[in-house]
Amino acid sequence: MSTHSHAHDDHHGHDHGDGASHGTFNSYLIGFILSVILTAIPFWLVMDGVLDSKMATAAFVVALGVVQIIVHMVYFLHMNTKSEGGWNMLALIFTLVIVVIAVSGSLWVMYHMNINMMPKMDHEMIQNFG
Amino acid sequence: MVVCENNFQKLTKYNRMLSKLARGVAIASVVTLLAGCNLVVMDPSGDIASQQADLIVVSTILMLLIIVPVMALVVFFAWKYRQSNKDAEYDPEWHHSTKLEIVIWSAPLAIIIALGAITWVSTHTLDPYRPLDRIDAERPLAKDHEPMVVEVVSLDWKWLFFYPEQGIATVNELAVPIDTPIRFKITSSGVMNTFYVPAMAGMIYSMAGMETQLNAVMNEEGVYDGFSANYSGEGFSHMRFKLHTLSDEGFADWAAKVKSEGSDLSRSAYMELEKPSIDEPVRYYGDVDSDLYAAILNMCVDQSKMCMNEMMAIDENGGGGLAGIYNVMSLTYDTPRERGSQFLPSSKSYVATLCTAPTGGLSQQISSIPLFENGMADDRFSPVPESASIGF
Amino acid sequence: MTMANNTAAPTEAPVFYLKEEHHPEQGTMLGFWIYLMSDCLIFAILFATHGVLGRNYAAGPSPADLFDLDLVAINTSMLLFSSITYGFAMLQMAKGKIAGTQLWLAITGLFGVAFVGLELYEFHHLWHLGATPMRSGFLSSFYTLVATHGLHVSFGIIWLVTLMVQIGKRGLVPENKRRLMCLSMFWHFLDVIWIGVFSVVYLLGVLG
Amino acid sequence: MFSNPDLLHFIFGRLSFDSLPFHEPILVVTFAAVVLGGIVVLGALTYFKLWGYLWREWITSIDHKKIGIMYIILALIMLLRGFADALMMRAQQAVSFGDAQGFLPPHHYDQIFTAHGVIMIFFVAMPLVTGLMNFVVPLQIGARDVSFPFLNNFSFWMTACGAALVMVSLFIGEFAKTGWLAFPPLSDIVFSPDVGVDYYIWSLQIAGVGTLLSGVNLIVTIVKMRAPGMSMMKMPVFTWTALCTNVLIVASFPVLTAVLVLLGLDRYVGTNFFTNDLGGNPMMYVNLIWIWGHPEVYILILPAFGVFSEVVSTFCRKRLFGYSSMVYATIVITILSYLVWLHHFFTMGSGASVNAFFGITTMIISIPTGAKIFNWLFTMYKGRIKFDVPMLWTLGFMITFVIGGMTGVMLAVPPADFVLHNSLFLIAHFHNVIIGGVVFGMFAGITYWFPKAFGFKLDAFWGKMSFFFWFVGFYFAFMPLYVLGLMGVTRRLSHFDDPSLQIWFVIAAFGAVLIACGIGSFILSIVTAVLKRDQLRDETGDPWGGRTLEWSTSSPPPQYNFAFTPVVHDLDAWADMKKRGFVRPTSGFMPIHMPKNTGAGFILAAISLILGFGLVWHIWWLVAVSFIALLGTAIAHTFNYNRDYHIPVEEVVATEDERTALLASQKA
Repeated sequence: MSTHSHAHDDHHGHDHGDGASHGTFNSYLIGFILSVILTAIPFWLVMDGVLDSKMATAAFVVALGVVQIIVHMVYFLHMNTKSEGGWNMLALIFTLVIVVIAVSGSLWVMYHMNINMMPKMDHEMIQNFG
Repeated sequence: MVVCENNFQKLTKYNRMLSKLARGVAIASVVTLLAGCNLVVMDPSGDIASQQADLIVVSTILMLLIIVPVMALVVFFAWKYRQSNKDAEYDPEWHHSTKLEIVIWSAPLAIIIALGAITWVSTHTLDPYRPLDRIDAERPLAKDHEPMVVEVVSLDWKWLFFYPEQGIATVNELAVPIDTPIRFKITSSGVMNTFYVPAMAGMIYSMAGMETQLNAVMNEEGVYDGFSANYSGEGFSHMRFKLHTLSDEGFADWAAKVKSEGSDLSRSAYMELEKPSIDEPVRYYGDVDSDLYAAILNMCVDQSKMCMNEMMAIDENGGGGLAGIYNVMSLTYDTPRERGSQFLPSSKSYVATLCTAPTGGLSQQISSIPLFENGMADDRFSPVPESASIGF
Repeated sequence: MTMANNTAAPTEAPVFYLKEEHHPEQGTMLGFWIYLMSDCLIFAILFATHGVLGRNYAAGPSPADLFDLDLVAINTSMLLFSSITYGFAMLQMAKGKIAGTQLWLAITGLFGVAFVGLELYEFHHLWHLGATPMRSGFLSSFYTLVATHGLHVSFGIIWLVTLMVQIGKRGLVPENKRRLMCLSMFWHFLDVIWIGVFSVVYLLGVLG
Repeated sequence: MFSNPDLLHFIFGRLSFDSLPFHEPILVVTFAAVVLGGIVVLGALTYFKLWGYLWREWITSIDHKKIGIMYIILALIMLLRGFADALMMRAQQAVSFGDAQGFLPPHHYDQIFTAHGVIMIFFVAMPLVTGLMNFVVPLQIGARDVSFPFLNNFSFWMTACGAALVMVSLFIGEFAKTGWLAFPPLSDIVFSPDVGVDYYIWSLQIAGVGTLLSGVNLIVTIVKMRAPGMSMMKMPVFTWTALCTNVLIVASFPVLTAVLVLLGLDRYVGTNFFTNDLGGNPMMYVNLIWIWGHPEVYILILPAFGVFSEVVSTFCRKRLFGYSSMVYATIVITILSYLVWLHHFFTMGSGASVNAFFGITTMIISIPTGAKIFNWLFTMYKGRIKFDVPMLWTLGFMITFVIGGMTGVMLAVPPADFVLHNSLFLIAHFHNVIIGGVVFGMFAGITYWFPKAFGFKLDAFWGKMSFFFWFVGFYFAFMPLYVLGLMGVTRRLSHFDDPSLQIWFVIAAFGAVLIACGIGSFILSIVTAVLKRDQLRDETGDPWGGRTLEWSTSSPPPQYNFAFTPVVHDLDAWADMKKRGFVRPTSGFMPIHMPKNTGAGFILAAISLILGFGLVWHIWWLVAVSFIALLGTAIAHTFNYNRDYHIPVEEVVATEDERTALLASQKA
């Protein structure tokens, strides 16, 4: 590594150390095709009402969403355990843990509060509006 | 403590407390010093609060098991290994000891396991929603007993108590018979407060459109302080009331007095009462609109507003549809101005009631209501165009 | 006392400093990734809020009354196309081709503009129906979540245009390459968020 | 023209002559004093021609050491404001009994306790912590600056402008009257239509940007810029705690940003997130803000733990006991701090199982914390303890903090919390941990690293006075509050009916006066030190016999920190170097690559301040103009590619030769 022969910009001249891969044409294409498929299926499930059970449809939508997120992470964001010495992955995992805690915790806490505190609707009322 | 000697009337309690604290020898001396000072939290008159006070004592003792040695060691090590003490051993490289590490992790762990177990059990037994199973330590209650109900509303900045069984209501004065389990149902007219009588049981939030509950019992006759423990604005410091605990006959007399001396509490009287005011005197109501508490809870005292439970039932069934969009009205009364603000809020709206009795399906009802003719619609919205459809 | 306390010098004196200039690793990519993780938490909170308030229709319209999934599908495809076109821009950049990079960036930007435009059209339509964010808790959380994503895309477009100007002025210098890589992460990160939005807000919403 | 109300409203928004608090004599006097003081300072700056110096050397500086010092100066200034609020509260509560209403009406008192909380947490504790980390971390890891020096400057100015917006609220309009977390519905537009909550929202948003970016910056610095050989498990404990703190900042401040945005939308747009009507849910705000709020507590306390670890091993002249268990305890606390937030609202009415779960997770945190206390304790064991001022603070902390820890665990038992929540017991508890932990820790840290920053020690006599005043004052001020809490007295009251309580409040007020003496003594210790700086001078660079890398360079360190990047072989790198005969290099210097100063951060932050002011007062043209200016300046800044330079070798040689001569004269 030269030190001060080419003064200003040399410091930034070693991007190879960043460990960020740029992917290849094929990897982008695979990612794109996968994500089109993974987008199309849930839309189709919901718009055409393919499944009888709402729960099953919802479960599929969520599961496919998660798979698609992973596809994007791998093919577009080039996530792997090695980039930035593993720190990217560590940051991602930590964030996911916090996200899961915050989202599921909020839903859990708020569900209990609502159950405990919201004014009671008697069944008759629900039926009336049903 | 010289400062507390004016509290002679509490001496009887002081003695009772001493016997109670015989278990907690470790802190008894400190507490004795302070006991003359009406530590109402540690020396309450209701069974729930007594159990809570016991819990404070137990957890304190458990933790002192580790805190006291630590504090003593800090002082001892600081003294022993001071620079000038050349006799003390000096080992600058000593920095690890597996045995010690095990002790310093496991000792707190053991205490937390004990405390955690106590916490799990006591949190469930002292849950404010849980019906009582005893009047005090000696007197258990039958499983199917019906508690007396008192409905509590926190207003700006006063307390309103309904006694549905007696058909009376009071402002800033609460009375209950002793040794009778009571279920407080608590809501608020606007901002959050907490309903708290330290001598009786813990506190719980009061929130608008929601109902919290507190099951409690008082075991001694007397007059106790109650107040809001959650800051709620300008008049918060004066949001206090007295709790009178009476014998059964005394309570009956009191209720009769309220009934005869009190005025009417109709919806309109409530709307007047609801306006912010500070340091409100005690008031009695002998004739109370029986729907009023439910209307306050569901935020529909103003009869043009849709009640919360009705709204939630509609939401449960998928909402009010596109037509429901326009079923809103501007707020007719103006809380900010009453609060002495120099600015007006941006126009606030609320959901209007569905006037007809619910007979058919919701869509029918909505289409049958002349929303726009009777001036209920907010004029910010134009009526639904004939062709209003969602297609793009 | 400070320096020469070598009473017990070990057999081999260790090296205590570097003779040559030390270049610590570039931290920009990691720093930007960490920023994105914090942004992810903002979205997590908005999702949580939507999860809690998303069924509070206040006797107003529900997702099934309002959302047009065809439009959302078109919108989603805009974002997906922009993903792969950004990928192509990065491939061009890796080869050092300025014109190719600029071209693919421009296409990406156009897809981005189409996405934001469609979203604004949807908002305008809903607003015109009277389904404003003021109408109910559900609508408040819907507009906020979707518009926050849209705002991010809009800033991404501004950034993209700025970068195109900078590449035009200076070419693919290391700074610009690094910025392109940051924007790439930003852009693909927004895709990931959008997957959450269309799955949870639109599809599960319409499902009821 | 001026009679046209529409035009006036367009120009000034809701700002009017009535917004100026002429009816509050306290504020008028304060304002006069501030103006006079300001004129004196500005005049002095002009007279001594210091403007250029300030601009070049400080305002635009990207040197992490100067930024760290500026953070701490900001914190100390804001401490005076926050403490003035505290004194007024203590005075009001000591006199306002029965018929006496005290000197503060609720309108004023409610702003004071809100401002006290906001200022002390966001603009005293946070800048102290960030400032200390900024100054120390790069030195401790052998780096020349942080990863993103420009961002560092920008972060500082955003924090400072957030603080400035709070200060503006003192004289123009009013501050929030909602308590420091501004719970809706009270903070909603219906119940708080005035500008107070808007000042609250925008000052925290502006400062929050700064905090978040400085968090990102320091994480990357620690991850990427450690000296060769310094593996993660060879990092000094303070750097470890700084890393965990910044992880917490990055993973929690976005939550605050998001929740304040939602509250802002409720107030500005009329959405229904936290309203009572139309499907809003105020409990969600409480839930969300505590998801930020609890980690925030650990953001403050972890760096203090780091300081104590450094101080205790230095002044016991001994390796820290149980380094790895210290590190694991810190990591465990970092994760666990996200699992306990509900303990702040047990009494809101979630069921027993939810409450019990969060109560127990809260208690679990006390296990790693307890392990840390033991580690410090056993570091003292077999040590040679010097009772310098930093060590006094540490001992005071160890005694005081365990009490706060104990009362904290008591509050974590949900049924006990049902009687103690929102009481003065709670107030006593968190002041117990914040003063006994954070404040003592920061004072220990400032005293410890002051000679590194300025080249001379603080005056020890006034330092000790400060410690004893604070220590004793704390017990006088807060032990009565524990008692009052057990007597069923609630927080935030401006008036009491029961005269038997008064004596306790008088004792507490006396304690506050003692603490005031402590603050005064601390200022005196700085003033005296400046006057006696020649006697207190540290020419070795290592005045305490330190163990970590920052003590290997000169005091104050040169701009580039280290002429040669150090190579680390052992946990206590500098102690190891001293032991194994490190000889300081005196030749072979090279030019050093450094970042350039820039004014962009200051300008961006100043525009943000104007933007915030416009938003508070609904001056929409100002909002639009300043927003466009903000965007434009940010974009323009990215066109500056010329951000670094090399310090010429002659300059490095001159600096290092000077030090060589100084060290030689010392030895002679």
